[in-house]
Amino acid sequence: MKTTFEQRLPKKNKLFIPFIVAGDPHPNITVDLAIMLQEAGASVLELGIPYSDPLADGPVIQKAASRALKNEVTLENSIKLVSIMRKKGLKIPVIIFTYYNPVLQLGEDNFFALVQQNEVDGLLIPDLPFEENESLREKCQQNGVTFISLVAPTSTNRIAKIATNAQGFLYCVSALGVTGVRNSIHDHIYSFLEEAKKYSNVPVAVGFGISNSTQIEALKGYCDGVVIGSALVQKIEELIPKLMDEETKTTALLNFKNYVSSIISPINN
Amino acid sequence: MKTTFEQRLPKKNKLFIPFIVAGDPHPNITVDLAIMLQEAGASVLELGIPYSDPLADGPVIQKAASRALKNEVTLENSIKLVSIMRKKGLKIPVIIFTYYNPVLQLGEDNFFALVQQNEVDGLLIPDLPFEENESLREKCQQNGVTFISLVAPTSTNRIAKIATNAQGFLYCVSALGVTGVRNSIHDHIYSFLEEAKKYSNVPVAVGFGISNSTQIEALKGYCDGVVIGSALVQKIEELIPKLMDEETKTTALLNFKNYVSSIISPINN
Amino acid sequence: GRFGTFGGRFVPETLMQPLEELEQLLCATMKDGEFLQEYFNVLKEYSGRPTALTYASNLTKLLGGAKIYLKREDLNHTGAHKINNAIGQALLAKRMGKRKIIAETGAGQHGVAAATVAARFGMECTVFMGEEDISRQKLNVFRMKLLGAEVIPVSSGNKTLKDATNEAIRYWVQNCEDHFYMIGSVVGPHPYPKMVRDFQRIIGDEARDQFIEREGRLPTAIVACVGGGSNAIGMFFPFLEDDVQLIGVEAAGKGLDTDLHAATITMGTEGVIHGSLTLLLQDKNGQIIEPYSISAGLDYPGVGPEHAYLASNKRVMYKSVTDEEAIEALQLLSKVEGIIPAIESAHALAKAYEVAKQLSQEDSVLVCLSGRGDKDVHSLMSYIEGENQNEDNF
Amino acid sequence: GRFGTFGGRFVPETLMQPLEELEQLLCATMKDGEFLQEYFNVLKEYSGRPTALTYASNLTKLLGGAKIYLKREDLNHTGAHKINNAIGQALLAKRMGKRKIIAETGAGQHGVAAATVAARFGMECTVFMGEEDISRQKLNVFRMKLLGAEVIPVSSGNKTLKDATNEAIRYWVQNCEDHFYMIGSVVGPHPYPKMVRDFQRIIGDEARDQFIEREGRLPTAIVACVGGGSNAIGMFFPFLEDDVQLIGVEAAGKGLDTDLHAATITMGTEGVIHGSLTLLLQDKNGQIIEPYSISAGLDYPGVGPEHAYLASNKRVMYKSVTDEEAIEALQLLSKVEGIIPAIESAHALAKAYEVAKQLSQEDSVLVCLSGRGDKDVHSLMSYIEGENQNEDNF
Repeated sequence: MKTTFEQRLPKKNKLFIPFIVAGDPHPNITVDLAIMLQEAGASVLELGIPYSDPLADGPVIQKAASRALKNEVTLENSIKLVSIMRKKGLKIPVIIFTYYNPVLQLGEDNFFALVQQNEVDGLLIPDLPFEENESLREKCQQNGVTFISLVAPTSTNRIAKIATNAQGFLYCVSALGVTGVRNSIHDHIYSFLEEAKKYSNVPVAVGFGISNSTQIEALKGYCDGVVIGSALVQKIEELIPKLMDEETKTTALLNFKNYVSSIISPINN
Repeated sequence: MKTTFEQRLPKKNKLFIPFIVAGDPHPNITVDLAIMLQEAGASVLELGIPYSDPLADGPVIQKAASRALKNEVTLENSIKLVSIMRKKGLKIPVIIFTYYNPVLQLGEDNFFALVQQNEVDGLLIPDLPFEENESLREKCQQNGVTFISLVAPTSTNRIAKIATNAQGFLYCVSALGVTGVRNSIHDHIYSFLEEAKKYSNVPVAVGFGISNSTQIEALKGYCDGVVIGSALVQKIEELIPKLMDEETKTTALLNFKNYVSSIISPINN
Repeated sequence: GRFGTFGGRFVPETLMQPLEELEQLLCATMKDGEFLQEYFNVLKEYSGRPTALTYASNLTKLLGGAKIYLKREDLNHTGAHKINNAIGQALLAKRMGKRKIIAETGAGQHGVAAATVAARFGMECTVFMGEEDISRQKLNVFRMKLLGAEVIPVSSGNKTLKDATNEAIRYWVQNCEDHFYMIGSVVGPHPYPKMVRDFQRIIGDEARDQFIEREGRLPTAIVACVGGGSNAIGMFFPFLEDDVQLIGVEAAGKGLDTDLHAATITMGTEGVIHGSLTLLLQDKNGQIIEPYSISAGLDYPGVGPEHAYLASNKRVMYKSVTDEEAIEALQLLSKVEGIIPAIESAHALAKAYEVAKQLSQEDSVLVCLSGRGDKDVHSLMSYIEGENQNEDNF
Repeated sequence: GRFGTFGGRFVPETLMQPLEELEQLLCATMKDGEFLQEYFNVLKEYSGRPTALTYASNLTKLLGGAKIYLKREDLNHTGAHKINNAIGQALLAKRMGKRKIIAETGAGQHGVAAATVAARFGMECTVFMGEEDISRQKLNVFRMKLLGAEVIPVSSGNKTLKDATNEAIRYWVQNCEDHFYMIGSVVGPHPYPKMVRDFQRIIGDEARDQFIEREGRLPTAIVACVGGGSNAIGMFFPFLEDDVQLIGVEAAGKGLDTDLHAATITMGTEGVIHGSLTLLLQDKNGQIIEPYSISAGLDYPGVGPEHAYLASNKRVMYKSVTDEEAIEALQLLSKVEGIIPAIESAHALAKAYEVAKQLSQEDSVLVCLSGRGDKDVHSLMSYIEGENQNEDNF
């Protein structure tokens, strides 16, 4: 039986996987942004849950999370946003990107019930590495939820076990460090990606620090997709005044969509 | 051969030994004050040399010393003041009251030369106790200078050796502590004075804390004289503005003399 | 990597390999006689160990109950138990060939300890410190700089210890290949809580020998303060199998009935913080709550996972003490024993007084005096003089 | 009561009997095994002795000359060697049945030590401190009060240490029957210089044993700073008969060619201060001159009479070091060894570096690190940040 992730995944040569923070700058706008991303060609949406102590995130996403937390955004109401997105026409798979603690506090049963009620397809927990996620991975499987795994350049002899167990797509962290825009991509990324592809049964996507089309051009021959987060969140931050004003909102959303399209143009060529 | 101290000492039943600080408030006035003290019935003058670190003095004399030091008063020019006093008619013995360090810096030879040139009769060094003063006592003897010794209530088994070696008069410290006005005199002063008299071949004078006629009345039966310092220095401090003004100086000096006479009246009765 | 259900390694994948390497090295190293010899030598010849065990005779007489003994971690180089761990980790980093140290600090105590050992072992040291803490602790910032460390201001979150730790971990993720992260307490992902405990157990090992030498038996009770909990674990660990009552003391701040406390075990719930599953102060959505205590060393929203475990199996009793009680305890020790303890340690003292009074003169209470109070004199002055306004007789 | 021609008892007659009693008691007590046992016990169990002997390996390598060893008096309870003496005198006062302690203090170090032992031995403590120093050292004043001492502001003279000492002596004259005067250095009337030396020689005794154990022989040179000179005498005394070069370091302040220094032995002349014949800074009329040093513990116009003697017979060489040189030495030790020394001790270090550089690698230099620098961090910050204004890289 196919997972909802597989069912909803568009047939594309290369995956474009954008990340935005739920509730930044406002829950309603997150819905609009999701639609824009789908229109710009997104294959999967990573919906980030704002957290007080986001260990894996750089300053751009930290700031976005702070903004969202001021809007009283929680894991629960973030998941519920997905329902609204679906109603507005979002077809692509949605992955909930959350730190482990909010899931723990919500409770796994509540979590899976909400995920199913709201048509969420997958789960990514950046601070729940392979050794800590076995039980949750199993529950995901039982609940038809795709559990996304990460490998990092430091994973070395861990790559095999993580990649062979990967579902949905394998998230390859392109560089050491937290999320954020970077100017250059380290050379050894290529051998790392090859290693990941060797073991993975699912598409291999690269993330962390990808912010422009030049980078994508350089990487696309070595991977099956790219994850773009901070660059988008940064753009959203710049657009906040316009997004929050009913009069300029439509233009701002279009501006966002055009920006996204321009970055990812190499993917579609 | 009689010492100059003995030669100059007036024949009196009880000795009145006042203490003033050289150069407080001004060297010229010190000379005038000395004459006043003689007129009021002083038997011996203790002339205090101002010092930066007067260990045995209370706040009244410390302040007087500070005032005098601002007038650049030194051991040398203090001794020279005695000459001037003599010219102005001072007949009574003069004791230089100084801490040891100024004597040491001046040099003993210089010191004795100055003492003889300026008709000084004695020396009292409050921080040069018996065990430390043997050599200086001898030199005093050779130079005809009377070395005044002190005994204190804590001297106990030291009283005998100090008292038997006393010259001029034996200075009995009436109370523990530094110089200064005190309200009451401790009871055991009487047995202490008796002990001192037992060993002393010279008059026994009481000092430290004597400031009024009541105290003198109470003590006079037990001693041969009294030393009065802080009370006089305090009075001088009060009179400074008047003493320093040529117009009021004479009145102030008379005021001082009357004050002294009133305190020591029991001695003369 | 667990203490019961607590502990673990809740960190980004990037750190898993470095943590595994560290764990393997640690495993080998803690059995390596040469390494241990060097560690003990540095403790002795550099930090001045063994620290004294002081019988608080006046206090004992005054309270009228059990004998009170103080394990004097305040006599260590840099003034607290923190240096034991910093020395251990620095030696380990040296073994790993890493010459760059990352550390987080709240009030600056661990930062100073890390900067100190970095200087001593010829390493570079980068200390993350919240902007709020930097402005409150200028002297410690200066001290770290004097020791050659770089102090990085952290402006995220509440700009205090929790955020400095987040930022240190992020920096570590980015630089884990050549940097060693020197955590200051028994917190963080496995093997940190175990490693820091193993470097702090010297407190309890020494105290146990000293106590037996002096009293011919074990103490009735042992009391230590708990923030992250490194001095407490260090003191308790060698006594876990003994018939000795163990009491950890948390900061109750302005009171457990207010929001202003740091009583993680008493009031917290299970969750993940800084890479470890433990008890912590959080809201129902799992967002971490900023704790409060007058003691900068105790206002941490989490607690070492081993403490969470020892609380769950009831081997250690965890109590709490308010700011006010701690300051009173500090004043009493200063006045009757001539020892000004750190405000952290004063929390342990306050509870120890209470325990001692309830015991008999045959009993004895051992207190971990984790640090000296010099660092706190300034804030004490504000607190006490603010409180007494026109009184002069505190 | 003399060291050569120096020393003696230049005090008011009132104090002679108490001083004689003290001398007799001291004579008997220092041979009394029970007393000594108690003294050593308190040093061990309360103050944490023996203090460490630290090999400054990085410094040695950097300077390229003799091995440098540090005797770590900074690790004592209250942070300096002062406590050794305070403990000894408190035990002596206890023997004499005196429960009231008088002490003078400059920056507050000896005041804190005196207040500390008074608290520990259940005594009352009155500390005399110049008004000027009180306003500069608020934290130490607070610390003394916290320890239960009464701090009496002294407004005479320049309102600093010299005047506080005068006032303490005056108070003692008045209260000598039931008060014990606890002098903080090897100064004052006999038997104080000898007594304080005997209570400080533990520094040298320990260092000698430790050094021989580590190096199998004696050091080539020993360096210590000299204000009143108690840490230096304590360190030197057990080596006086040995073939070891001994170097005392005075504070040259802004330079010996200015009026702003405290180099008593180098620049002073014979005279009497605080009851003792010694070398001191005075004008030609014998009025004492206020000294200057950045280090509050070294700016004393006199020096212990035994130092004057050891200078006169050339057994010890006395040198001087400026504020600037001391601060540089302090910064270097902090940066390469992770030890922030007191500014006083930094004077000894500056000279030790120089000496070590001139010696070979076969030689070794032992430095008395008399105290820790925590107390100085504030003034260092002003000094260094004032100096570097716009530079960030001190």
